[in-house]
Amino acid sequence: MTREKETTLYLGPQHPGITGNMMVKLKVAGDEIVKAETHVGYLHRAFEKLMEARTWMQSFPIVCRICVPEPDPNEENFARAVEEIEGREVPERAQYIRVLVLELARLASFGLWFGGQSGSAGLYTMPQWTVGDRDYILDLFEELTGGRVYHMYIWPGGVRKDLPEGFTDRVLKTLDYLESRLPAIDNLMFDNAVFQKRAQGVGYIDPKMAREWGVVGPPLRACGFKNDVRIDEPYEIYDKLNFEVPTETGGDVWARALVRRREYDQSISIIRQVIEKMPGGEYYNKVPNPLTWTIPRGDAYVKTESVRGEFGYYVVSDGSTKPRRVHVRGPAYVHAVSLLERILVGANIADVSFIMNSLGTCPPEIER
Amino acid sequence: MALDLKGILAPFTALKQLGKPPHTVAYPMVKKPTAERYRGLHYNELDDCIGCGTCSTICQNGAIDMISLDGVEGKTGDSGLRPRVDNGRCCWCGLCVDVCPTGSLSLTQEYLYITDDADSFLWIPGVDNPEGGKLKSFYPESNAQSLLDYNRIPMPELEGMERIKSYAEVVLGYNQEEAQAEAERCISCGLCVEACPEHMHIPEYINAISRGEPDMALKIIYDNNPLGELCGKVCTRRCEDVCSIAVRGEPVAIRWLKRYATEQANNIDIIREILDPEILPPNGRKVGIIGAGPSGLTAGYYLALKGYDVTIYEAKKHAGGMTMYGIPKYRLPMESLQKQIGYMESIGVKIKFDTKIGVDISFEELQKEHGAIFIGIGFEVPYTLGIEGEHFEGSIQAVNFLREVNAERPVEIGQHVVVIGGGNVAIDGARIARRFGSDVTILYRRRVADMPADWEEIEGAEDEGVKILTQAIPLEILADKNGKVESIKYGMAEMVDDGKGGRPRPRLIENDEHIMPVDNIIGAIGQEADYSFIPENIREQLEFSRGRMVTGELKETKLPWLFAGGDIANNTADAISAIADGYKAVKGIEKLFAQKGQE
Amino acid sequence: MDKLSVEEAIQFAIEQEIQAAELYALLLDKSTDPKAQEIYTELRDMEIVHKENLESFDTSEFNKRHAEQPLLNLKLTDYLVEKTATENLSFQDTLILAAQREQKTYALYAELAEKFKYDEILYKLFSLLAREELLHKDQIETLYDDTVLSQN
Amino acid sequence: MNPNINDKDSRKIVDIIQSYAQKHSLWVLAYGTGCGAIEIPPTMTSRYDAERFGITGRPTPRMADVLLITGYLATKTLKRVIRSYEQMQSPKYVIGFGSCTINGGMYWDSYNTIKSLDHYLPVDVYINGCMPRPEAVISGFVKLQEMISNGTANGWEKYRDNLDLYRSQQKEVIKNWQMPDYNW
Repeated sequence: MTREKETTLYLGPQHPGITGNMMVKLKVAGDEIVKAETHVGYLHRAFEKLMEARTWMQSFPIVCRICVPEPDPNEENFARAVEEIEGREVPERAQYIRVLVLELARLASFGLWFGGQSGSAGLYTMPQWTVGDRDYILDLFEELTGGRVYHMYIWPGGVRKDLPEGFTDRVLKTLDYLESRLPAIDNLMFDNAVFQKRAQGVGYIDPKMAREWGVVGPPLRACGFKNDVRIDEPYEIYDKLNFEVPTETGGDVWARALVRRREYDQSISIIRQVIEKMPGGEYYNKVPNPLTWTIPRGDAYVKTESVRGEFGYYVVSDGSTKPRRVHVRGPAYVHAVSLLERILVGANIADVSFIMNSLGTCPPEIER
Repeated sequence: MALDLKGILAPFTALKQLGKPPHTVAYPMVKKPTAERYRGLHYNELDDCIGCGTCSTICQNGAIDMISLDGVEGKTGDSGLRPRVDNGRCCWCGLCVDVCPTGSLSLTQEYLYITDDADSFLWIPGVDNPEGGKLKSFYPESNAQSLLDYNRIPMPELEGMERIKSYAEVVLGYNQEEAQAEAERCISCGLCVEACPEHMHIPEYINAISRGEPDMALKIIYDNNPLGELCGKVCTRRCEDVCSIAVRGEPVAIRWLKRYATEQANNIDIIREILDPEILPPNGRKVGIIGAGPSGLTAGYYLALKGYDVTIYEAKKHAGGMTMYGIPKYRLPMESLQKQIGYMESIGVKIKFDTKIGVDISFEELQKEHGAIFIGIGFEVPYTLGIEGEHFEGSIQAVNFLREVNAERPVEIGQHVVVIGGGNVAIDGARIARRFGSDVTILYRRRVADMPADWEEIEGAEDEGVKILTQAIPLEILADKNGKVESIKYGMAEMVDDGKGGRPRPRLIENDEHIMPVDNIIGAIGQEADYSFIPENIREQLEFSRGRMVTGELKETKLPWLFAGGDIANNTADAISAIADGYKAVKGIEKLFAQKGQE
Repeated sequence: MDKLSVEEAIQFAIEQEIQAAELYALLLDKSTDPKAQEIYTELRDMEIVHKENLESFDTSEFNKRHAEQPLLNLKLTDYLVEKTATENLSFQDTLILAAQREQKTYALYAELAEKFKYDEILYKLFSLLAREELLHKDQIETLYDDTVLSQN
Repeated sequence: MNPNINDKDSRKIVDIIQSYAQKHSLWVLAYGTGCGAIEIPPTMTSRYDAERFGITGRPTPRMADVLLITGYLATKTLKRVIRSYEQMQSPKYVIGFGSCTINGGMYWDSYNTIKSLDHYLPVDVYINGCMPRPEAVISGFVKLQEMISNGTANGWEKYRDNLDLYRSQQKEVIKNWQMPDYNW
């Protein structure tokens, strides 16, 4: 085979296949990618710096903006970090509500992922279904928190408002509906030979490499590792729930898709358990006056399992009314900057957005 | 060739969708209502809003500024400003709603605001959506949902029946933890500063306390009030009346916090060490002050700091005026007052005790000796009840009664005592009488809500077992054949509105008279000043109105060298107003000397 | 005084006012208390204004003047000890004295109104004057309520 | 095109027909510039189905009529947005999404975002919200349609006429200006 002439190709930032506002600079020989270079910085808003100029309570509405498709782990993480430094107790009911919100957010985020993954393979029916159905979850969020996308609901000390009357019944009804849609989704996507063929063997991550590169979340579990923050270091009330962590060994896009598909089932089961076990009582352990609220000197690192993997917040307090430093560790930074460059080598141009979707790339969270 | 039956029939499965309700929201033909909690555009109940600006402070986007609106007037406890939201900044987080102390601000279910003009996104809630109140969606349904703390840290006090056994101070004071927790409730809106006659820097010293810096707080307090500890114990605290937290809860305990800060310095040396006052070298200007009450002491202190040669002439044995002789020791202990006055003397204020003007030294002499004179004599002469039988033995005046008790002179008082009046003096009289073991009843012409006395004082009196009989008008004092008070006749009153918006006035109901057996009657209906020490020729040049001297902005009278302050020159007659007068007079006196120097 | 013309009645009222004004002027002269002096000055000026009003009184405007103004009638004078006009009255006593004087004048006019009940115009005139006095008494009583009884 | 398109009397019948056609096929450039982009998929898919209005996404600027600025713009993105906008064919429209495009929004004190979009690009319609709901997005498009039919959506003409001004303001924030000239 003669080596074809190498061309440079810029994919993004304005490209319908790229999952957000970022760019991949490709060196291609024919259709095959020889070298990939990711360019980020299109969405940098300086969150970590902005929070240094905001009080603890003022920082709370801003953190959810870090990751747009799934804001709630950010809120939960920030709140938990603050609570850990301050030593503030969170009522049990609040913890249950938090898990309910986190898992609903996971379902909503999966809805987008289904659409994106199959959309990038040319299955345009899928986004019409799953993104449309995701809206029913957003309706639930709107009812619970007052916001559709940015909820600003989980805050230090608990949650902002109690569940509205009859809310859990409506959650269960929505879950039933979402479950009833799964056979059709399986039929179109997972049992679809075209999709299977398209996904198998693409974007392969070696298990050894996955460990070394710090891959987290579904991509890691698709390499055969049973790692999930919810099991490894249970937070909130995850240790009281009964659920499985699905793993695959393929390490490719197909394995990652299967892991996500099975996690979807697990999330539905978790929400059902949470609703069943939901205790009564307080939902909020009131914080002092937000204008003068100081957190004792100290630091905390807390983690959450978000839909794309482990999310971490490192918060430092110098004893004043404002955070001294907030550092966010998101999965997309590992997946979409360095890892993507590596696994794109050898793939086809058409695979770029396919692989990006399977890694759960979220550019706003890379940049912050 | 096999017929592909499945292939032919499968498309027809779509028909089963026919009966289902549509999944698509046919917006804008069908408008799906937003959730009951939806966080949309702002709405503000303009009448409930007090313009405290807390929403503006909390907004991390700088989206809210406070502007004045037509038709919204500033008044006590209302800055007259209203929030304006920049919808080009707002992130709909609703923190502003959660910290609104009045609950007037809310978010609505309305969210549409589409225009081609980027400059039109300034939104005055309540003005731009007057009907928004019907669509209110995001608002704290209860105080518990608000971010603010509406409950005061309770002040530890002696138990009611324990108190009447001695003159020990009733209020025990916050410890550091309690003070910090209470100080943290403050939202620094500053409405209190406006309400305080002396405009003390209230949010600043409260913030210092919440940071755990009582020394800093003391410095801030002494910046314009040299009797901070006195105010911390007995101030009428109009600041707390307008506290924005008080709209829905208990006001921040501003007075107790001041008390906490000032009590940390428990002797004169420590006060001097903390304050480290800068005393200017003597400038040779002499100022005479008549009366060592709060106004005179304040004027004297700040003048002395500025290098003036200040002498205060006090007719009695101790300084403090009505705060010394009129306020019971269980509210303001002697040591506390002595400490504050001792500190003033230590920085150079001279006080001449037992020196009565017109007796020990003539007014003319005083005038000759000093470049300026400040009169702060207070209201010491009580008004009489003006009813029959007042001259009988056993009918006394609260002011005299308190003075005798505070001077530790022997006083005798009977088993059944009636106190007439509803001011702080009456309550003090009643509570002191309780400490003599008497049964005390307060007769008051109006209702408890109309009482000018501090509500905490009224509650304290009730805790100590003082009975309060309201809407009762004393008509006549009856005596036995020895001329000793035997009983009091009183009639009941109905409350009538004077049509001018003032407090309702009591009107006697005919033929509804009662008689109560009593051993002592203590009158406390009000006091006036005694101006007889001022020579006739000077008095004629002064202006009086309703028993008070008319003074200007800087407490100057018609005579350029004469200043007046305290009860005789303001309508509020409390310690903090007196201090404010003294502080203003300092400026007036400085101005006077500056003008003199120019001539 | 069995028969009286309207003019004579007005003249009678004017004399009452003059007497009052003279009394207050005298007391003002003798008083040394600046607070009482202030009240005397006010009362004297008030009586003089009343006198002038009566002098220009036009019987044709009669009905117009009879405007209703609500009376408070706090009845303070009913139970306060009666004061006599002596030299050095205090501020408080001055007010009581004035209120009681108004009360007495009111009683006088009320009696006259009753007496001339048969003459419609005279009856109306005296009723009006009585009412006026009552209004003045109200004013003084309110002042007393505000100043002396500020804490009761 | 008639330069006086906003002068209603002088609009030719051709323009009216043209604007009628335009307003019913608003093709949107699929460029999710900021977090508001998350509400675009629900708007475009089955639940709110913006295709009912002829609104649909297009992959390249040359095919698109409408540029959605979905929220904050980092200065680095601004450069790409300007390039994309200049590549679009006239008539073209810009819709500003949410608070960030109006006056900086949440990121009003951030060093890396622009605060007022209309300093750099001619914005035809602003939609309020952080972020706007799909209903608000549709209302924004409806407003744009109205403006097209009465000839007031002429931001692209404003841009052409005041190119120097826009360019100078753009260059204030974009320091390394290495772009081909805007070629009409």
